[in-house]
Amino acid sequence: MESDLYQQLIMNHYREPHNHGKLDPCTCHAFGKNPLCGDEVSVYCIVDQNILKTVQFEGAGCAISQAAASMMTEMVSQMQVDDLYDLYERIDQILKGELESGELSGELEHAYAAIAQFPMRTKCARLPWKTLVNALQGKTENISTEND
Amino acid sequence: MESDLYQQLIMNHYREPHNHGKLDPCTCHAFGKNPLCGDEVSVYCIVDQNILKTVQFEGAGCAISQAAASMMTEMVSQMQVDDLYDLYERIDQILKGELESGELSGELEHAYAAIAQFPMRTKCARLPWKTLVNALQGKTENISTEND
Amino acid sequence: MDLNQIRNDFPTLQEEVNGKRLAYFDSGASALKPRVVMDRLAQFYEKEYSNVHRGVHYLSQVSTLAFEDVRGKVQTFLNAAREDEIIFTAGTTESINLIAYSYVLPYLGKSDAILISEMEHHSNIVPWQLIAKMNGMDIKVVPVLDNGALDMQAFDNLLTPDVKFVSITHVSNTLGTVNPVKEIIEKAHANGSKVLVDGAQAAPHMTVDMQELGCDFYVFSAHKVFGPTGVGVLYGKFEVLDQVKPWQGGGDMIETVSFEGTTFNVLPHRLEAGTPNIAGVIGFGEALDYLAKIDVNWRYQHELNLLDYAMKGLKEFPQVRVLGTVPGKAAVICFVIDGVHAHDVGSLMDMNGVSVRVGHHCTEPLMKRFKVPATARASISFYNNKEDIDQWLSVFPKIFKFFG
Amino acid sequence: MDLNQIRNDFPTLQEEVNGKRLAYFDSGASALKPRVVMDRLAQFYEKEYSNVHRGVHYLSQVSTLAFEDVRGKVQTFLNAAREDEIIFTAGTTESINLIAYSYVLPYLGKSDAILISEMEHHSNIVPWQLIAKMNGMDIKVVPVLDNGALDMQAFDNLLTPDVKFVSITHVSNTLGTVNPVKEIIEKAHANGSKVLVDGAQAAPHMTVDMQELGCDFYVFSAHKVFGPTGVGVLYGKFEVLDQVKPWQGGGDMIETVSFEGTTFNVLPHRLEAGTPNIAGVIGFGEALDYLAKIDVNWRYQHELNLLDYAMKGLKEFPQVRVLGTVPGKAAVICFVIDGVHAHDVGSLMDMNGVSVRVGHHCTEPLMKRFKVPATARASISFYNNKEDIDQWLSVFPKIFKFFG
Ligand SMILES: Cc1ncc(COP(=O)(O)O)c(C=O)c1O
Ligand SMILES: Cc1ncc(COP(=O)(O)O)c(C=O)c1O
Repeated sequence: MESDLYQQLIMNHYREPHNHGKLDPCTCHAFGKNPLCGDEVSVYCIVDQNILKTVQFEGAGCAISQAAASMMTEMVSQMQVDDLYDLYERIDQILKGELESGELSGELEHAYAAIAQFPMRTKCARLPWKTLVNALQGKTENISTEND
Repeated sequence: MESDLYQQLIMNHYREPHNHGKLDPCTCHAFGKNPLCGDEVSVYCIVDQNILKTVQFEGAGCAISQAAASMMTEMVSQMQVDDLYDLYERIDQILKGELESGELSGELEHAYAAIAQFPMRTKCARLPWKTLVNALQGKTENISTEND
Repeated sequence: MDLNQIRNDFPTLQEEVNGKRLAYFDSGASALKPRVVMDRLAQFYEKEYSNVHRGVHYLSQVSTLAFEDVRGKVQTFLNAAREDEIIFTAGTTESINLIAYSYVLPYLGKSDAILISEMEHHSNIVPWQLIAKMNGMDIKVVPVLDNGALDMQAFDNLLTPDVKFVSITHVSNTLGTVNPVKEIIEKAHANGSKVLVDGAQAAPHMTVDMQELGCDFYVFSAHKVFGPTGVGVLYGKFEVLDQVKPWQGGGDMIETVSFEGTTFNVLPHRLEAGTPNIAGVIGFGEALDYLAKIDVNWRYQHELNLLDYAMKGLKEFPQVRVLGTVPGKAAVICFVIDGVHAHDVGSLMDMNGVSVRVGHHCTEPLMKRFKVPATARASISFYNNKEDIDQWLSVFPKIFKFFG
Repeated sequence: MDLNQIRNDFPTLQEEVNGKRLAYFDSGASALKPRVVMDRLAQFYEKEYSNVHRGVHYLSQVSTLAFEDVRGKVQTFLNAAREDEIIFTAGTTESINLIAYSYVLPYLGKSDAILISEMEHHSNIVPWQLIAKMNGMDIKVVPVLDNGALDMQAFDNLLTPDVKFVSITHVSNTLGTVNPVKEIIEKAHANGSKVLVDGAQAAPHMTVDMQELGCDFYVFSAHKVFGPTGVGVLYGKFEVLDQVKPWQGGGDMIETVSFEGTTFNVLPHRLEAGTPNIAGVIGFGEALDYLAKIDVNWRYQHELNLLDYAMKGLKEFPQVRVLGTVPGKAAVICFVIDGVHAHDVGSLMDMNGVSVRVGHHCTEPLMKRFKVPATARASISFYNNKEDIDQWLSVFPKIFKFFG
C-alpha cells in the first residue's frame, strides 16, 4: 500500500532532488506555499527565446511536494513555454484522475498518476507546477493549491 | 375528537362569555397579547381588602383564549388574592398535565385539563391568567404566553 | 410521473395523525423528506464520517469529497456560472444576514437606501432594520395591491438613485404571489442597484436559473427543498460575492492567522467559517439528486392543478376568504373564515388529519395590510394529491357547524 | 463499563479503512456517532418531522416539544441554572462570533482590551480581530510556556483594568492542556472582566459545570460531543446573556415586526433567528442521553489511561517529539518526527488504518510559537482501546524505515 503513493521513483526524487538550489541571476521566479500543511516551493527559471533553458527549485515540506518539484524540473527543462502550459494542463488532468493508465507516457507521468489516487495529497503535487506557471507569467500574488 | 379540545363547556363560554366587558372605574387592569396568533385579553379588577370583588374581561382571539378568560372570571371572583395565586399555580400544573384527572375538582378544572392535551394551545388558555396576575401585581410590561 | 410512487418515497405521508390519514399542507414551512435523504444520512454517519477540509486520512478524504461534491450539485440546480459562487449557510435567514452585515452594512451609508416590499418574510425585513440602525440607511417599502401583487408602479417610483440595494422575495410565502423578479433585477441594475432575491419559496417549486435571472444574490433553505434542517444556500455572482467582506471568523475561512495580521481564504471558503453542517449538506445533495429525477415542469404544473382544484372546491364556501388571488400565483392558499380564529381553524383541521399553518407566517406587515390578526395557510407540494385537497375541503363544513 | 459493548455502539468503528482495522484518533476534529443518533434522526424525519414554533398541527407540536426538550438536556449536561440560558447555534464558531458581534463589539471601545491566549483555536482569534477593526479595541495575548501550559504569571500581568473581556479555551485542541479556567474566571471577575470559555475540547471529555465554573459564556459544538453536525451551544449566565444584543434578524427572534419599529423576543429565542437545525438538535439530544449512561469519570480516566499507555510506548522512539507535556493534560498527543513532514506521517498512518489529523489544527500562532510548520495529532476518545494505541505505535517503525 505504501508503494502506491510513495513509489520508489518519488522517494528517489524526494531523497535526492534534481535541479535543486537557488538560481541567481534568473529571468523569473516565484514562491508558493500551502499554509495548512506548510509546504513551500520556490521556482527559479532562465527563459531564453521562449524556451525554458534552466529551472531550479528550493523548498521544504512533504515528500510529495518536494518530489513533485524535482520531477517537474526534469520534465520541463528545455521546453517551449507554450508546450509547458499544455503539459501543465495534462498534469492537472492526470492529478484529477482523468487519464487512463494506457494514455500515460513515461515513468514520471505514472508517478503523478500514483499521487492522483490520494485526492487529499494532489494539492502537494500541484504546488510546484502552479508556482512555475506563476513565475513564467510574472504573477506575484500568493500561490496556494489548497483550494484548487 | 373535536370534543376533547372544544368541549361543550368551553364552547358555551366562548359563545356566551361571562363577566364580559370593560370595567370603569376599576382598581387595576392589564392587557395581554400573543403576537404570533393575535389573541388579546384585557382584564379589569376591583380589589377590596385583598379580595377580588369584581373581575371582567374583554378580548378577541381564538375560542380557547376567550373561553379560558370567561371560565377564569368564574373561578376567581370573590377570591382572596393570595388564594388566587395558589389557584394560578394549580391551573398552570393542570395545563402542564401534571395532575391526574382524579385530582381535579369541578367541571372548569376538567375543561382546562382537556386543553392540556393540546400543548400548542395551552398558551391560549394561559394568557388571561397571566394577564390577571400582572394586573393584580401592577406590572405593565408586555404580557405574552408564547414563550412560557 | 406516478404520483403514488412519489408518495411512497416520503415515509411521513404513510403516517396517520390523530387517527386520520395525513393531508400535509405545511410544506411552505418545511418540506417532508424522501427516504433516500434519511438513508444517506445514516450511511454517511456510519461509514464515511469525519471532519472535512483539514485531513489526509481516508474518512476525512471521503467526507471532504462528498461535501464538496454537493457544491457542484447546487451549482447545477441553480445553473450558476461557477461552483465557487455557492456558499453553504445555516439557512435562508443566515444567508440574508450575511449579506446584510458583510455587504450592505459596510458599503451603504446614511445617504443610501434599500428597497424591500410589504410582502417580505421577517427574515427579509429585520436584518435590514438591524443594520439600518448602524449605518443610518433608509428602508423603503414597495406596497402590495389588494390582489396580492407587488405594486410595480410604486416600485418604479421608489427606485430612485439613492437605492443601492433591492431585496425582494421571488415567491410570497403567504400569498403565493410570484414576483416579476427578472423585470425587477433589470430595472434595479439599470438604476445601479444590486439585488438579492429571497428564493425560499421558489426553489422548492420552479426552475431557478441564475444566469437567466442575473441577480446578484439568491438565497434559500435546504429544509424547504426536501433536504435536512440547518443548511442554506447563498448564491452570489462571482464579482459581487468577491466583494463581500469576511463575516464570521474561524477555521477554514482564513489563509493564515497571526496576531500581527490575518489573511483570508478565497471563495467559497472565506464566507464559510468553522466546521460546516457536513452531514446536512450531504443529505441535501441527496435531496437534489432525488428532485432532479422528477421533471420540474411536471411538478409545478401538478401543484397548480391542485391549486385550481382546491380553489374550485372553495367556491362552495363563501364564508372563506382567500388572500392573494393574483393570476399566475404559486400553490399557496392563505385563508380566513369569518368569525373563526385561525388557531381554531388550525386545530379543527388537525383533528381531521389536515396540517395547515396558522399565525402571521412571519409576515406581520402583510397581516396588517390585509387587516387580519392571523390566517390559516395550506401550501401545496408535488407530493400532495386530490385526496389531500378533498380531505381539506371536507373540514370546512365541520368548522362552520362547530363555530356557527 | 464494557468497552467492547461501547465500541459496538459506534458503527464506524466496525469499518475497515485501506484494508486495515480502523484506529480512529481524530475525535478532536469530530467525534464518531453512536448508532442511536442515526436511528433517532431517521425516526424523527420519518414520523415526527415538521417546522417548529409556529404551528398547532400535530407534527409541528411533536417537533416543537422534541426540540425544546433538548434545551433541558443541555441545561442538565452543563448544570446551567436556567433553561433559557441555552442558545442553539450552528457550532462553536458561530457561538463565539455571536458574542463577538453582539456583546463585545457594541459594549467595548477604543480604550478597552480583550485577553485571549496563544493557544486559541482560530475560531477564538479571528472573530476578535474582525471586530477589533471596527471598535478599535486592543487584543492582548497570554503566552504559552514550553511545556504547553498557559503562562499564568503573564496572565496576571496582562489582566489590567482595560481588559473588559477574557476569551480562553478550556482545553487546547492541539496541546491537550487543561487550563485553570476556574482561577481565570475568578481573577477576571475580580478585575471586572466578563469571560467566555471555549469548551469545544472539554465538553466531549469532562464534567463542565456552569454553576461551579461561574463563567459568563461557555460554547461548544455538538459534532464533537457525538452529535450531528451543524449544531452548537452558547451558554450564557442569564443576566449577562440578556444584555447580548440581537444579532441575526429573522423569524422566531422577534416579538412583533412592523416598518415603524420591531420588538424582540425573550431569551432564548431572541438569539435564535430563522428555522433552527431541528433534526440536528434532536439528534444531539439523543447523543446526550447516550452519554449520560456512561459515567463521565470512567470515560475521562479511561482516556487518560490510554494517553499514559501511548506515551510509554512512544519512549521507544526518540525521534518523535511531543508538543504539550504539562501534567494533568487531556488525552491529545500532538507530535512531530524529525525529518518527516506531518503530511507524510499522516498518509503513512492512514495506509495502516490509523486516522490522525495533520496540519496546523487551526492554531497557527501555536505552530509558530513551537517553530513547527505542521504536526500530526492523535486525539483519544472513550471509544478508543489499547489495540488502537498498539496499532498507532506500530506505524512509527515503518515511517522511520520508509523515510530513514
Ligand atoms: C478549541 C476549539 N475551539 C473551536 C473549535 C471550532 O469548532 P467548530 O469548527 O465546530 O465551530 C474547535 C474545533 O475545531 C476547537 O477544537
Ligand atoms: C419567503 C421566505 N423567506 C425566508 C424564510 C426563512 O427561512 P429559514 O427559516 O429557513 O431561514 C422563509 C421560510 O420560513 C420564507 O418563506
